[in-house]
Amino acid sequence: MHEEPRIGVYICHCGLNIAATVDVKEVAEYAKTLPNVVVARDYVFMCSEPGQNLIKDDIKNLGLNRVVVAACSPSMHEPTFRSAVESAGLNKYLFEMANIREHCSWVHGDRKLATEKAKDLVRMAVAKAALLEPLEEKEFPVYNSVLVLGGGVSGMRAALELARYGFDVYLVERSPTLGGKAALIGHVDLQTRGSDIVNKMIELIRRNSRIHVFTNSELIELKGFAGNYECKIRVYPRYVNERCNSCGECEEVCPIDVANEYDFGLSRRKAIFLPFKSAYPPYYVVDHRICTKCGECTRVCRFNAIDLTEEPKELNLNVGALIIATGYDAYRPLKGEYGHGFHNNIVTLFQLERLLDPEGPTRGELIIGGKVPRSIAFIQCVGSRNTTPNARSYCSRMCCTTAITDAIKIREKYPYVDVYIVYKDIMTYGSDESLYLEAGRRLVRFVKFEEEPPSVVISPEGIFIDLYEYTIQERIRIPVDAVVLSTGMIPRRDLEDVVRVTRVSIGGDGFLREAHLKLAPVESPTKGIFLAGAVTGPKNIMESIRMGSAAAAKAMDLLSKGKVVAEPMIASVNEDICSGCAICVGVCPYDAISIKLVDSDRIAHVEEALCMGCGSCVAACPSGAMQQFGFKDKQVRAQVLAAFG
Amino acid sequence: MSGDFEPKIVVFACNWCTYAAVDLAGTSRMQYPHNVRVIRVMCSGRVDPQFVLEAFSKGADGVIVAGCHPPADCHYSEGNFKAFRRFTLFRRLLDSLGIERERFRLEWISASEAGKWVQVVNEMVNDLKKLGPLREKLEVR
Amino acid sequence: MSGGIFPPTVPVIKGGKVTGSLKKLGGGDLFICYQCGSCTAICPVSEELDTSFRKAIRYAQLELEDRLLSDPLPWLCYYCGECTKTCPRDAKPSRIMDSLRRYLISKYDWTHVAGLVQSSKLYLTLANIVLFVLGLLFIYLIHGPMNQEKVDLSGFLPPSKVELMGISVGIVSLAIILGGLYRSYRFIMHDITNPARGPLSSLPTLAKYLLLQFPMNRCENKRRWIDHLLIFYGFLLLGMMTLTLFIVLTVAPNPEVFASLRNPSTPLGSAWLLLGAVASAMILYSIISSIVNRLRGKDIYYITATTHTDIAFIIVVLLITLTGIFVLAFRLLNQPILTYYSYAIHLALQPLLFLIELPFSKFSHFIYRPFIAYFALMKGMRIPNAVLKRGMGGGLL
Amino acid sequence: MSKPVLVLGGGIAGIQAALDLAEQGVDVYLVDKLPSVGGKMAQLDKTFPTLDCASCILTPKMAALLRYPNIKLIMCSEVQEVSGSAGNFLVRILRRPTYVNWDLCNGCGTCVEKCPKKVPDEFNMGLSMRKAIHIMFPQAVPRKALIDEKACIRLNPPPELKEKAKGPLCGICERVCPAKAVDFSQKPETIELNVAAIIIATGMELYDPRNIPEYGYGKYQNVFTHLEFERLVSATGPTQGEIVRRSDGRHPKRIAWIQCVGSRDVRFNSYCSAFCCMAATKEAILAKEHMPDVECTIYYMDIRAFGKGFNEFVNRAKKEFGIKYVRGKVVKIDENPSTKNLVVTYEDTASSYMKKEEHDMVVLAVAIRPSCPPIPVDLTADGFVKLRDPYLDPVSTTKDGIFVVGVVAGAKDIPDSVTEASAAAARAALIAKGYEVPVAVDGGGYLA
Repeated sequence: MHEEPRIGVYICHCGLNIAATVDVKEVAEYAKTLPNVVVARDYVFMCSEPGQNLIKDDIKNLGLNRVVVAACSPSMHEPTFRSAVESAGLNKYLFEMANIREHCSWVHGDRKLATEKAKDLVRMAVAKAALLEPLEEKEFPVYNSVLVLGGGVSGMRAALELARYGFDVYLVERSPTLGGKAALIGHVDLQTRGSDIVNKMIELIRRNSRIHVFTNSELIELKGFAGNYECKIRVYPRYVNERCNSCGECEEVCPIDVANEYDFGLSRRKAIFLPFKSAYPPYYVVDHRICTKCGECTRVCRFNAIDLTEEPKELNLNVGALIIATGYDAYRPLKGEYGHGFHNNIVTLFQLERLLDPEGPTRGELIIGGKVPRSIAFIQCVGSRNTTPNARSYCSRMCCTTAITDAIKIREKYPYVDVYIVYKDIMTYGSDESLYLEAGRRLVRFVKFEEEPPSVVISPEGIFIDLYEYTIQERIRIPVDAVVLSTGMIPRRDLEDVVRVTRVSIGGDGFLREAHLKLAPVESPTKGIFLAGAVTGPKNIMESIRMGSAAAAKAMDLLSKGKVVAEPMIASVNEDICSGCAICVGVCPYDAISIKLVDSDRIAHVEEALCMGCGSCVAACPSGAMQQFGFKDKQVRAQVLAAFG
Repeated sequence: MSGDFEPKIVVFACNWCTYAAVDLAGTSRMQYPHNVRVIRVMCSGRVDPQFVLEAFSKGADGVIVAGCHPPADCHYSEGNFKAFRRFTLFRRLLDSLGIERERFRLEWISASEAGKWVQVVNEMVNDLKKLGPLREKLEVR
Repeated sequence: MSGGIFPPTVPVIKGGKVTGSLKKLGGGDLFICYQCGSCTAICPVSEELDTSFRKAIRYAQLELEDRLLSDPLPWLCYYCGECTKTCPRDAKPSRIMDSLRRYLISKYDWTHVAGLVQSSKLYLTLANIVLFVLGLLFIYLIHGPMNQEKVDLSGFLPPSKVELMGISVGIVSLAIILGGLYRSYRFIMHDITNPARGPLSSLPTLAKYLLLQFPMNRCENKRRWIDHLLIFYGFLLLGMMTLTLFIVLTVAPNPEVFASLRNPSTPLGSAWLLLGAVASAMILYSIISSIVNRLRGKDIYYITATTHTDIAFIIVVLLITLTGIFVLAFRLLNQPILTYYSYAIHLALQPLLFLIELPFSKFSHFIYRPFIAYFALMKGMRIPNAVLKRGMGGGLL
Repeated sequence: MSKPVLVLGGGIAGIQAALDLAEQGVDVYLVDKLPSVGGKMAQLDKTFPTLDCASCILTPKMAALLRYPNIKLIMCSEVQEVSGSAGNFLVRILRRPTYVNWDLCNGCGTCVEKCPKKVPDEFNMGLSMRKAIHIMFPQAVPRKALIDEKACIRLNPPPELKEKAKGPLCGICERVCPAKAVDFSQKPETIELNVAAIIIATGMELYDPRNIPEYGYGKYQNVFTHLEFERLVSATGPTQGEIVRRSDGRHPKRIAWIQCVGSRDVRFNSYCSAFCCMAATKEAILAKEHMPDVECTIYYMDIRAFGKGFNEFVNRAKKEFGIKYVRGKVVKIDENPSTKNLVVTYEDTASSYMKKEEHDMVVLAVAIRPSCPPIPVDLTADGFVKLRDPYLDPVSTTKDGIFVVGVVAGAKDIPDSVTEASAAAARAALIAKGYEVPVAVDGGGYLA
């Protein structure tokens, strides 16, 4: 198939690093005797400029078509020599390296044996080189647009960044409004309210022509590969159009009444409603899941803004990358967990946030059970850190800071209210520690428990928190008027939908798994799909926003060059042999392999842009139809055989 | 066994962890027996049991397949698991071929574990010296 | 998990009673404490205790009043200030201990005056002024002829009448103190049926704490200890002298002894004079040294501890001693009028000492500290300088 | 056309930022005051909570820097002055002499072998010796030799030798170097750079535990810092992973980790250093893996296990490895002069007793301090670089075109630093590629 190999072998002295223990001259002489070897030279530093020139000249003058360099580790200089070979007009994959420094001269004292081993290593390299084939790096054009899944702070942040970089952004939000959970947080820090941040972002998005917002929508299909995704989104009808001026008359007549999830159940809402004051798009929406189409609203609406005949729309989008920023769910305690559901004065942290929000159901007044409580206690780690049998094992990261911030705010506004924080460990990491100190100054009372969680006792005399106080080794009882359960974050219930469509993987804690926990926190294992915000695990608002920016940046890395380059040493199928057994499909960690029908034969097909070149499928293939460029069976086998003279 | 018998060992090292460890052993100038010949593959998951058999039949006295530590280290997220599954089965096969299990090792050596690499090689060489050449064995049968 | 049977728990007091008063008493940084235990760990006496200072602070944070009342701990702290130097949150634990002591005094005191004077400058000043004025008034009412030629104190103020005043003041003062001591005993022993140690076997410790002013002896700066000793013995001496006078006047009337005591020219008189001089010198010295130390502000104690009660105490004692000296001086210089006036003031100041300082304020420490240490020992707790086997009685409260 | 971007600091954050920029086709100057990139992470053994080794995941990134022709590494250099504004900064950088011509040096290390002068090795926190001419560490990038002028016999001859010597001393390295790269004539040079944007990633330095005399660091031999312990336990470290005492080289039987040394303490630094709890947990686990019979105790006040998988990690440490967590702040360490063992004094807040516990080795979780370069940006009260608006403009300093990432903007762990790095890179790239500098709209937000 390919022309007679003409191999040049170059032995590096690497100063004395190799030459001291390996007789390079002898090795070079030996190399000359090997099959297909046209020339063999040795030089003090092959990696140096003159060294590289030796190679280039020989390629030109002696018409070499394979090059072997015996020197240091390929991780060190393979790229160097590849580019040298390339600059001499040879395909850079027709190069092989023998590691006779790290693997030989540096680890063996005996000159004779080291030299012998060096010869073996060179022989193995030459054997493989003879079978090398030119590879070209396939390039694919990319779409200059990104799909951002989730309209919370991290999603909006990502969208804003991408738009700034000049990409078209499709911001797809499942709920009827942008803003996500952050919009519902009363106090993000002592100065900032969640809605402040959200409103500013929404304002920017509204003004931005490159960002296309789809609320009430979800991703239902994703095809293709990094840079070239085809996705389908379904847009559910709002039934209310922009003619709506939020007069709210429809709301009054609507017969359907449910708990308002935008107040975490603190208030009720109708089937037609406005999620919250600063919602975007800024008009009413009909909850298509519960609306009975009774038509009351259409009758009262004076702007005939309501049209109950609308149908769900599906539209196809072509995007280069996908950012998943679908966020989290607030942990909902079981009925009876810490007395939750047994008493109106027991609320969750998220409900408290609504209470403290000037736009919340109580206009920011701390009114629980009809009046301002004289004493209120936060119970930390509710649903987190294995405190209770059904609690998650992880720490939810934001509850401590949020609770303390709220405590300070409460003490500021109602100095006569006793505030207790019942905690396990206070997680005010980094500079948030200052909040902890401030809480002390504000006379917030901290109570520590350890293994045994506190119990909330509801009796005719009132609510009590009974616990074993760790630092005084005593059982104590705190009578309180209200209890706040500092509930943590859990993976979204509908995360499976996202996973099913995008094939990203879920980690042990139920959140999405990143490509690398430490060094690739915003990349999913799948090239071209990025993760932002609490979808990978609990984050506070600031961290989520940063992740949004980072995910956008990663998408930019991928798309900014206008093309994606596929890893050349990838798997490929010999369609003549492939039996379509599909073993490889299951083996591939990147879903790069699929079975397709070629004139009614089932045949494995490798999506070149998706393949990362691990070779698992090759090893798994029973028929040998699957091969990996650069590591074909015959090439590796050649090395094995050559290992013994 | 003849004392001067020098076993031949073929090593399939994954590019990301073990090969780097072997490099590190070099840069840290550790000394170990010369009997090993390292073949670089991208991932331990790429190693086809056939290679191992081939190595044995063509004169290797021992074979090492080495990759990244499970669970987290694998560059391809799960290649090392595949290798693990594959070669636990493969071991059984060796018995039926009359090849001692000591002649084949599946090792996890991370890029920083140059020390472990050296130790593995030493152990292997000693074991093989005890066992003697594989060739003779096979020919005896 | 909620509801259910739950073993009897210590109720946590609502409304911040304890912490409210502690704030007034100078323990304002109470809540900054994040319970790391540095104070206990660094404290020179903790090794000899069954409990920890940090714990007392938590009791206060959590309003566990009865825990505080039954805890002698604050009295075993002698304000060396190590904890305040070590506290990572700058919560000034020693200051909190000090405020706890004041709080406890106010709780021991059955007249509830202590709380007022301790927590408010105004009340303290008022109380002092009122008493002083009353004293003067009384003296004005009882005073006799003022002999211009020669000093005649007995003439000016008939000793019998002065006695009357002295006795009444003494009785009231004693009543308050004893009441306070009794209550403190009840508080500390409330959960103990039979003491771990007999009153007698514990006496040595009481003596150590009372007569040697333990555990002050451990202060790095020994001056504070010496000051305490001096002032204590100074007043003790004066007390003795007053008692003697009382005896020779009323109990076993002996005019000539009395006369000779009053007359410096007699050997007995000069000795008496010398005695008085020594006593006042001791008091004067300790007071001045404490002033100097406060002004110098070297020792952490003097930097952080000073409150209005300290200042009042210093002023009162200083005035009393000085006027006492004046009386003596003017008498020797034979300045009748001046003598009379300074004597009057001197006497009028006494109630301040015996009706405010002694029962309610600074001076009461001298009484409470030793006795509460004594009670603690009887309770079976380990306290500094009185090592007791652990585990005895309520030893491990 | 695009203007270059300056990345200050070659730690993991700086590396990530540089790689991202290069990936986007922007020219990058990566400046670090040390001879190699890698930063603090290069000194770590393993990373929590996955326990995968730091160098395995870091060194490929370091090597990758060399693959990009548009990344220029400027080592041994520090910023002196920054002027100009977004899109057009003028930066003056001072480069210390290495006395080795790095264009010729290929890191063969022959000179290092032959050099006669030994001094403590900073990379190993002084736990081992290195030569006067040295390569920072085996996987250093760039892998070049340099001469420590203070240690070098030639450059800084000891007086007694100087007298009798006629002509220059030593100079062995110069003779043995096969590449003829050694050059004693090098002088400090000032480099002027014109860059479009600056990314500050200068990271942290450790708070000097000597400021807390109670802990006796520097006085007692067996008191270590986190980073020293990392080197000890590291397979590439001075002891190949043998955990030994400084005093007698024996394996410790009881090791104590003391948390919040200089952090969460208004006397020193009131902030929390964020990663120490997990670092201690990890090190305790590593110690257990190295020496199963070792007794590990961690003295803490709050276990800050807030990150992904952290709490699970701590649970593992407790259950699987039987590591002891004691709640109580250690106030002082005393040395037993005969055994060189260390007695820590603390209150066990779980029993309210003051206790003294003896250990063979103590590791201090020393606080971090931001190491801010001399650049005109606002700092927070704690000395960290101030963010313009953490919510609407996450990685921008108070000065347009200057971005900040990593620990220098606040204590955080590796993933958070990496995240910020990518974000900042993209921002800087924009400016570099000549998009007009974004204009602020109400509330610090920015229009795309």
